[in-house]
Amino acid sequence: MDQMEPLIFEKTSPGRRCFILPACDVPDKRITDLLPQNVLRKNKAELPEVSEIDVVRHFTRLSKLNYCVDTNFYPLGSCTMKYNPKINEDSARLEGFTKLHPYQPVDQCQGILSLLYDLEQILKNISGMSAFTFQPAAGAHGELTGMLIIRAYLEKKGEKRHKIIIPDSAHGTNPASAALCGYEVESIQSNTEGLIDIHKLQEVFTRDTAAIMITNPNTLGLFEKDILEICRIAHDNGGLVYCDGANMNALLGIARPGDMGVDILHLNLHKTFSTPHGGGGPGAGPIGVSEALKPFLPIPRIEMTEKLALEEHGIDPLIKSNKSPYSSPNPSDGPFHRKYLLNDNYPDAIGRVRAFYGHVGMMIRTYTYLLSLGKEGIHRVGEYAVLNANYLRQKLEKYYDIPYGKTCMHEFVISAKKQKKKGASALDIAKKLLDYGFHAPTVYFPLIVEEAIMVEPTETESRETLDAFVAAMIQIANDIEQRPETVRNSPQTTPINRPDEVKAAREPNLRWKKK
Amino acid sequence: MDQMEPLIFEKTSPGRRCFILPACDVPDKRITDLLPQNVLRKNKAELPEVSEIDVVRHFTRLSKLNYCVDTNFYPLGSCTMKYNPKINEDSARLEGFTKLHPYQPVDQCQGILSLLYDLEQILKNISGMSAFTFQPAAGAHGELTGMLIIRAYLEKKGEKRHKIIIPDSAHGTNPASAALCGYEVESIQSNTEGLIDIHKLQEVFTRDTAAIMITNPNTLGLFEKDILEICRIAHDNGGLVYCDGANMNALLGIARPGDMGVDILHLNLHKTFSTPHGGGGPGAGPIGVSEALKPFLPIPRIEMTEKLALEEHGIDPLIKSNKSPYSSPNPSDGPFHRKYLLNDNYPDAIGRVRAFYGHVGMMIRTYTYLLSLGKEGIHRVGEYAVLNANYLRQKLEKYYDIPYGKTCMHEFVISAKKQKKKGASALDIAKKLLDYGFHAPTVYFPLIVEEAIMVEPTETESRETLDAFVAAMIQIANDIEQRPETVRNSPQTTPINRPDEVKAAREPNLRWKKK
Amino acid sequence: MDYIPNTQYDKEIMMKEMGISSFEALLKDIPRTLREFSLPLHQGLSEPQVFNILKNLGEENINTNKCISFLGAGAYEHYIPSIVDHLASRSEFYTCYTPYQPEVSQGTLQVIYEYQTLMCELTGMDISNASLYDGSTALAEAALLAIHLKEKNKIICSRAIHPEYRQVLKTYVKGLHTEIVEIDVPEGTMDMDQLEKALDDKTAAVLVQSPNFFGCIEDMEAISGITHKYDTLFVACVNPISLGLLKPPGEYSADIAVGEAQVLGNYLNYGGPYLGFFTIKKDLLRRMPGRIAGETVDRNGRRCFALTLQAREQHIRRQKATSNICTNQALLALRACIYLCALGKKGMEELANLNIQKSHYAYERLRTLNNFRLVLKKPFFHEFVLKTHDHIRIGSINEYLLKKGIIGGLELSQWYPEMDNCMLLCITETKTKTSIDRFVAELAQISTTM
Amino acid sequence: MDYIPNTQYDKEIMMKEMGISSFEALLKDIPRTLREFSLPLHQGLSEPQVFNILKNLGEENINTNKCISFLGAGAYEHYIPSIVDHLASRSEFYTCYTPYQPEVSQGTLQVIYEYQTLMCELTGMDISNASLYDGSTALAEAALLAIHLKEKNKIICSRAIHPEYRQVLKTYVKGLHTEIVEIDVPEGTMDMDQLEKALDDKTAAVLVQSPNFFGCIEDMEAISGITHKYDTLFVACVNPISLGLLKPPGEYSADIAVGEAQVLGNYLNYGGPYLGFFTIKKDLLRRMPGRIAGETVDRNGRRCFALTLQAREQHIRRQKATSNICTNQALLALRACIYLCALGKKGMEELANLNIQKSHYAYERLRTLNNFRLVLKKPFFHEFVLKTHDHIRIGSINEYLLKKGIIGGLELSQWYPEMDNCMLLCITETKTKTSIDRFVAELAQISTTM
Ligand SMILES: Cc1ncc(COP(=O)(O)O)c(C=O)c1O
Ligand SMILES: Cc1ncc(COP(=O)(O)O)c(C=O)c1O
Repeated sequence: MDQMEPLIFEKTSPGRRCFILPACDVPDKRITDLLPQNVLRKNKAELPEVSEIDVVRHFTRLSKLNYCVDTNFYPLGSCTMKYNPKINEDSARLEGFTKLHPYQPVDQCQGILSLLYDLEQILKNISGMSAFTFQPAAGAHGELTGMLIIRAYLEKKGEKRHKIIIPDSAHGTNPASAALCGYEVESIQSNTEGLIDIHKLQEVFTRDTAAIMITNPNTLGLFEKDILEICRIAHDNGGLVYCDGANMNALLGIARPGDMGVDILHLNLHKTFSTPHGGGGPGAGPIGVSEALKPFLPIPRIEMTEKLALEEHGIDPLIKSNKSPYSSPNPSDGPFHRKYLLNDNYPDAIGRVRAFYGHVGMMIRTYTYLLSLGKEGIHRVGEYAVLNANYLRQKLEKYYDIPYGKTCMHEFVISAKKQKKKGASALDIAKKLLDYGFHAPTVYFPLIVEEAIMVEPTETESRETLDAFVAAMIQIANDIEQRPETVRNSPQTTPINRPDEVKAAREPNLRWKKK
Repeated sequence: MDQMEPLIFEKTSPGRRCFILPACDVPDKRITDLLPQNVLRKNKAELPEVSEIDVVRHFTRLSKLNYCVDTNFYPLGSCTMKYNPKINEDSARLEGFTKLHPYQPVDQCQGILSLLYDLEQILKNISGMSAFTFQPAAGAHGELTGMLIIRAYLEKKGEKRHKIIIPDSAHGTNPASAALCGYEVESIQSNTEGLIDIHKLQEVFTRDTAAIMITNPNTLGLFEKDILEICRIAHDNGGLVYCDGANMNALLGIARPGDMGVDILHLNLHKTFSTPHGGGGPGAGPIGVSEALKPFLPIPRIEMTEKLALEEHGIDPLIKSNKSPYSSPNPSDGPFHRKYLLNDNYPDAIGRVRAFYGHVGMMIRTYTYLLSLGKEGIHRVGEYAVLNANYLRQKLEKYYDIPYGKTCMHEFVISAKKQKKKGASALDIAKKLLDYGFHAPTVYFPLIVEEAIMVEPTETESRETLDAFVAAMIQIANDIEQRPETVRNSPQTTPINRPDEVKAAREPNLRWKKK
Repeated sequence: MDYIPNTQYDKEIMMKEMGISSFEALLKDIPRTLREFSLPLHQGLSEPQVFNILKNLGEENINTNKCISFLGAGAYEHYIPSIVDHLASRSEFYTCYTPYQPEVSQGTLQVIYEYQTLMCELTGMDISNASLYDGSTALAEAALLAIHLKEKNKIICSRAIHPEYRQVLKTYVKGLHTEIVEIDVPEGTMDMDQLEKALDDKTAAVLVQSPNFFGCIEDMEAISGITHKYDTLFVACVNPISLGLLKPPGEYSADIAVGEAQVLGNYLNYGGPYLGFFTIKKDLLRRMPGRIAGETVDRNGRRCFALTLQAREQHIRRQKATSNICTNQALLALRACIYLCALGKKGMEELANLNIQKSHYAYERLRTLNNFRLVLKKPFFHEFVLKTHDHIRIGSINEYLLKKGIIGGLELSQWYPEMDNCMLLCITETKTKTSIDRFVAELAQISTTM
Repeated sequence: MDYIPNTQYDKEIMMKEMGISSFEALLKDIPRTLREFSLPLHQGLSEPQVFNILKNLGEENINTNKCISFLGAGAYEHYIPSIVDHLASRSEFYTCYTPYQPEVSQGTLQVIYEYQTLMCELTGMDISNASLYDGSTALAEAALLAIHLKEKNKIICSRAIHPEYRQVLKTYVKGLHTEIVEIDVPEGTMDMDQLEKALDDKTAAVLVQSPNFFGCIEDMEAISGITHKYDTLFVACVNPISLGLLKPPGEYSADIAVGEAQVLGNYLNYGGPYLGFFTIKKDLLRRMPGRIAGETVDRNGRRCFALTLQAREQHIRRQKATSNICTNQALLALRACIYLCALGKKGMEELANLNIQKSHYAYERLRTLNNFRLVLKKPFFHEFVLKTHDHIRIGSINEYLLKKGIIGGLELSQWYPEMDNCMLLCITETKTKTSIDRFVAELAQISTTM
């Protein structure tokens, strides 16, 4: 039913129009009377000439070539592809937010500022960190921001340290972010359990080490059981602990990085906090820091003129008055009873990591999500995420080799080594899953597992869906025993199969050109 | 990629919840303290127990099993499946309209009332009729309303007439509507040109005839060239002329039924005026009448306290002030400078044909559409609708038999008699088109054409799309020459093919039941 | 902006290929005189201009979101889950045609089949159709069905049926020489003696609404019993929301159950489009008006769905059809289907309960006011009638309330002259305790000030 | 409401099958001490309650729809065609993951490829990536590219580059021992002599924005010429809307062209998410940060699309990657792609013209006011600087305007102390003549009253 679609450029026809602008209602002068010839373009941009029905059909058809959360399950390890609540979209699309200009005076923006302020309070509670910034645009951006804070903190102490320690199981953005900030990266090998080797860490965490970047639970889905020891080692050596919080879903309501001794944590709102992935973005990577690092957070910071302790609250009356539960303890207070502002005045701040205040649209979705969840919801998310992962793990370990751990947190990693020998690689298994109507898991990551297949179900999948996925995986295991070529030749049911990536890289064709 | 989907009832699991209502904030009494036991239901309704992700995936997957205007061309004769502008949807979804209660006092509803009033002015202009009612919910409902008006008008004149004349080429709703109103239907055979036979009409249009129901252009896509004569005959015999305006698209800006002598006309907003079909509805079938029939229109009528002649207007200043061009000639006037009201006080009115005021949501879309089109747009719609139809007609007549007419208006009718003999019927051709990625045309209607295939392109399809459709039709013609069985066995690319309709009717299974 | 892709350039190419020099050549059948008219219309507008006009028109109305509204009377405000809009806005659902080509319409067809099942479960009836225009025309179609089936031309209906529904009924049966007898509702519900007297062998059907127009719950069991002493159909007009807890028509053996399903996930929309549902006992199947979807198998034996029993319909039967309906309310039925899945078994029960609890809370609070009286008798669902002290006009009360951001109840005297100074109030789950208390407080104000 | 389908019942079944009696058994690796904490959080809320809160928060802001706004300065108000929202709201686009599985992601991949093509056409550059976070980080990435490519650590940039962009640049190069030299902009555009003096063999890149922060159009041709006398990259930061008429970076041989593409069909959103675009000359391809989609063929030789040249990226190269970016702004790039198709060749030209015509009309009207001065020199695009008479504070002017439903311009002294009493005004196609005239009239008022 769904065929490939021509390029929009192949549908262009001279004179076709789609969106028509209102006519010019001021005297329409000759352009050269207003601007000198030499600032005008010589050649017109060859943009499409198409009608509205062309555009609508083109993108509607293209959309049908995509797999998405709204159609089925994504067992994508490390990506936390949970359901994206529709109400979050409604909130973010409210005109009161979408049509706000970032430079409107704060008096005109008290609603959004109080939302951001409240969101910071909630995230502090969930994570155990002391303060958050919402500037980072994604996880990797949060990592960079974290590295810059570490550097600033150490320099303030008059220390020049050059090294960041990163486990070999870490995500690629970790070393990339450290390097981007001018640090040398020292990779530390995981031990036989797939965890950080304390003794090795003792050795390598020298006085020249600025910090260790951990991921907890790590990318094998294992909780670093020596986490307290790890933090102690870092701190005893005058260093810091950065925690990649991309895997926070497993910890919601279960444990808090702040309590572990983590100094900096980034959160992926587009993972743990249900904002949609949008085909690759936008996400958001707010970072939380310990008390000591607060002064170094990027500017501006959102503040309230009146300090507010969460404990004080009676929340239920607020809900009834449709007031945000954190801003206005007393419903009789008007919206402006507390004044929110943007504060630039932090001499030790690292500066800005982007223009304006960050991905506000994602914050609105996250806030909506967290208002819905509430305390019990947050506990249940962590619990059912871990439950679902272990359920899958147990059902699959009879058929696939799972090298590390007996239980897991939010995800686990299969090694298809065995299957590879029989003629079907991790990639082949991934592709075959597409034929069975599922998205593929993450493959070949983490790098420490040969033929890695990384599976994360999240809490939003039902038992029935998990069972169906297990059935497909078992079917594939059998296929590999009996007819591995059917797995190697998959997928057969998709609009295309196995693009030639070598050709794509060798003869790059990165834009359409008129023949 | 798109597989069939289980029923939602097959996904139910005890205790699953989707939408959660706010907790009860008034004292929650035992229900039997408020209501007697005997008014309460004994057995619970077995509704699904599913979660939000289940519901979202279920309906998203179901949607993918549908063909629609936004994905491709519908050559559906008599249905005018034109593109449905998105801006129309935005207008109809504005809270200022969706959250209006029909019994709010008119003072609270001046915006919508002025919209409806203006829309009536525009439709009067386009059609040449003297007044419109928006109550009819669809074309057939408009026909019924029309029949009731005819009856009331004649009875007022003290005449009892029993007969309605309807051409054999008419749509099924015409005789059904006439019968519903207690009239006998006399069918009149079309002449060899596919038009109404004047001489026959002379004979049959007796003093006992209440009216003739014509469709102009008729369902063969032909303009009734003797229309003036037809109306004269009816009127000379004290009868009336009802015009089924489902085919109005061909006449936009080209000719006006009111000028032809038509007494009653219904319009299908879901055809000519671009409101979406919604998989079968809602539509809207407003009817326009001549001056003499005004008193009989259903109540309530929307009126303005101050008469308004369109000629007076300077429109452009209004646009700038974002005011509706018909209500407020003077931008300085506030919205309420003219007062709109609902008038029930029409003693001769036929009464009501539905509760409240009709499909207001469809009126809003139509009004948006007509504001966009404007005068030139309306002319162009008729022109390009006729152009597209004749273009297709000419390209196809070399391959298919088109029994009536040399040219056509908005549509034309093929007879697949020839192909039938070679082993593929109109139905087979229709199904084969599905394999070529097109929707099927209307088949086996009108009844006067054997193996009828009725094609209407509308003005919103491009030359390229028409050419692609022609190519598919030619391919099918060739398929029938060479391998008719491939046409008989189509479709092969759809999720299912050729449901067993006999079984469906013989062993009706009209609802799911727990096994 | 006219949404026409073809340009002047395309037009010329097409005319060249067609071998015509002027477009007029295609219009030769149209008498010259008909071609000469002027269209005194506005200039076409761009999208931003059009949308500005529409937004302003929308804002010139006072919508129920800006105020607290206590209006009901056949059109009701209920929470609509976000997913209803999201899913129903998929263009595969709203820009597709009637599913006459089942191979490319299984989505719509399965939705209709599921909708039919859900309506049967709610009403306890055997069979549902795919929808009719609205509650009023559904009721009228029920009467027509009875008249034709029983070949009798007397219809009995309660005066507590929605007044506009009765107007529609009268309009529909014009030309069928049918007598309509209305039964009085002294204390808000049907006068049984009058009913017994009115019933006879010439009666095709008895039509009753419950909860009725005043919100009162009728004794449907009793009425059904009395009706069925004759060869007469019992037609129940019900509110689907109430069926989360109230006895469904199937349990008091109604022959036909109809009603307005706007309440199931559809907006007020100033009165339309709405959703008429029509459900019946098995034996009436061949008389059912409107479309029906059924399960069957395709050529490869796969389960699938298709429109069925079309021999009843106008495009096959023409003047002998069971009804003239063609286009129906498919998209609103889809919304109802999504809505019922979203609320689910437990949710619909909780919803009915919330409506009852809140309306009864309001009722009790209002009872304490002097200057106001609650005139009709219980039991009621989520509406009831409030009578003011004679010298206070409903109109002026509502004007006062509007200033306080409250849209008051519906004045009844327009339809029930004997009920002057009465307003019909509706309290659904959308009214918080706070807003009910505010409403009561304002009325208390009035009783003292006016 | 927590969106978790599994119930307690499911949980028990699953635990049974797993042979564990308590959920805690799965958490044994977590030190006890970490399990003891309290979450002082609110109760979970239902959808209607949550949405009410959010609506109220939204309404506590004064949005640019309620007022006429003249704010620009890097975030711009433009008409957004209705179809952009409709198409970008298809869940296949917004709930799908990064297209690492091309077989089930051709939609997203083709969109990226089309977006890359459109950006190349608009900028006149050879290659575009799939997006970066925003304009400011795109500019910073350009500087980093130059620093690493040229192995030089001096960056020259105009002081008329958006102040926050320059702050981001400074933050990004911390730790790379890089010197940033800012060139003055005496009359609103770059001081050429200063530039010539500053340029040397140690300069990795010259960064210039045009139209710059003040709206002035820089002489990019000249600057490019001067820059290329050295082995130095010329980086242009441009506004895509302006490129409908203004000379594109490709025509003055910029090496890298970056900028903020929020203007292409994306909302203001109080500052984010926005869309950074990054386009380059061919020879820089292997240095390009971020994802790129390319055309290739599948096993059956069918044309298809896939992410390519991933050897540059962090998940392959780790610390040696060209950038650390992973998640980008795909959905906003989709919107930009739809937007550019909707406006098309002619539309983008008309749009640029409208912006120029209206801003120049406003400029001419304002020129007539005494008490105000237009301080910088032409040519400009759709922004310019208005200086008030010394004793009138910008703040108080904006307060006055707000009362009249107008959001005034941006005060510049916070970033440019020398420019006290100056406001930056922006006039896009969304401002009608009427609203411009009203604005001018109000300012006239002020000049007399204050
Ligand atoms: C473990 C881990 N760390 C970091 C990242 C990077 O986050 P982002 O893609 O939002 O930059 C990801 C996700 O891709 C991840 O899975
Ligand atoms: C010619 C004609 N008349 C009448 C109708 C009936 O209109 P509706 O389906 O809106 O009741 C139609 C459409 O189905 C039609 O094509």
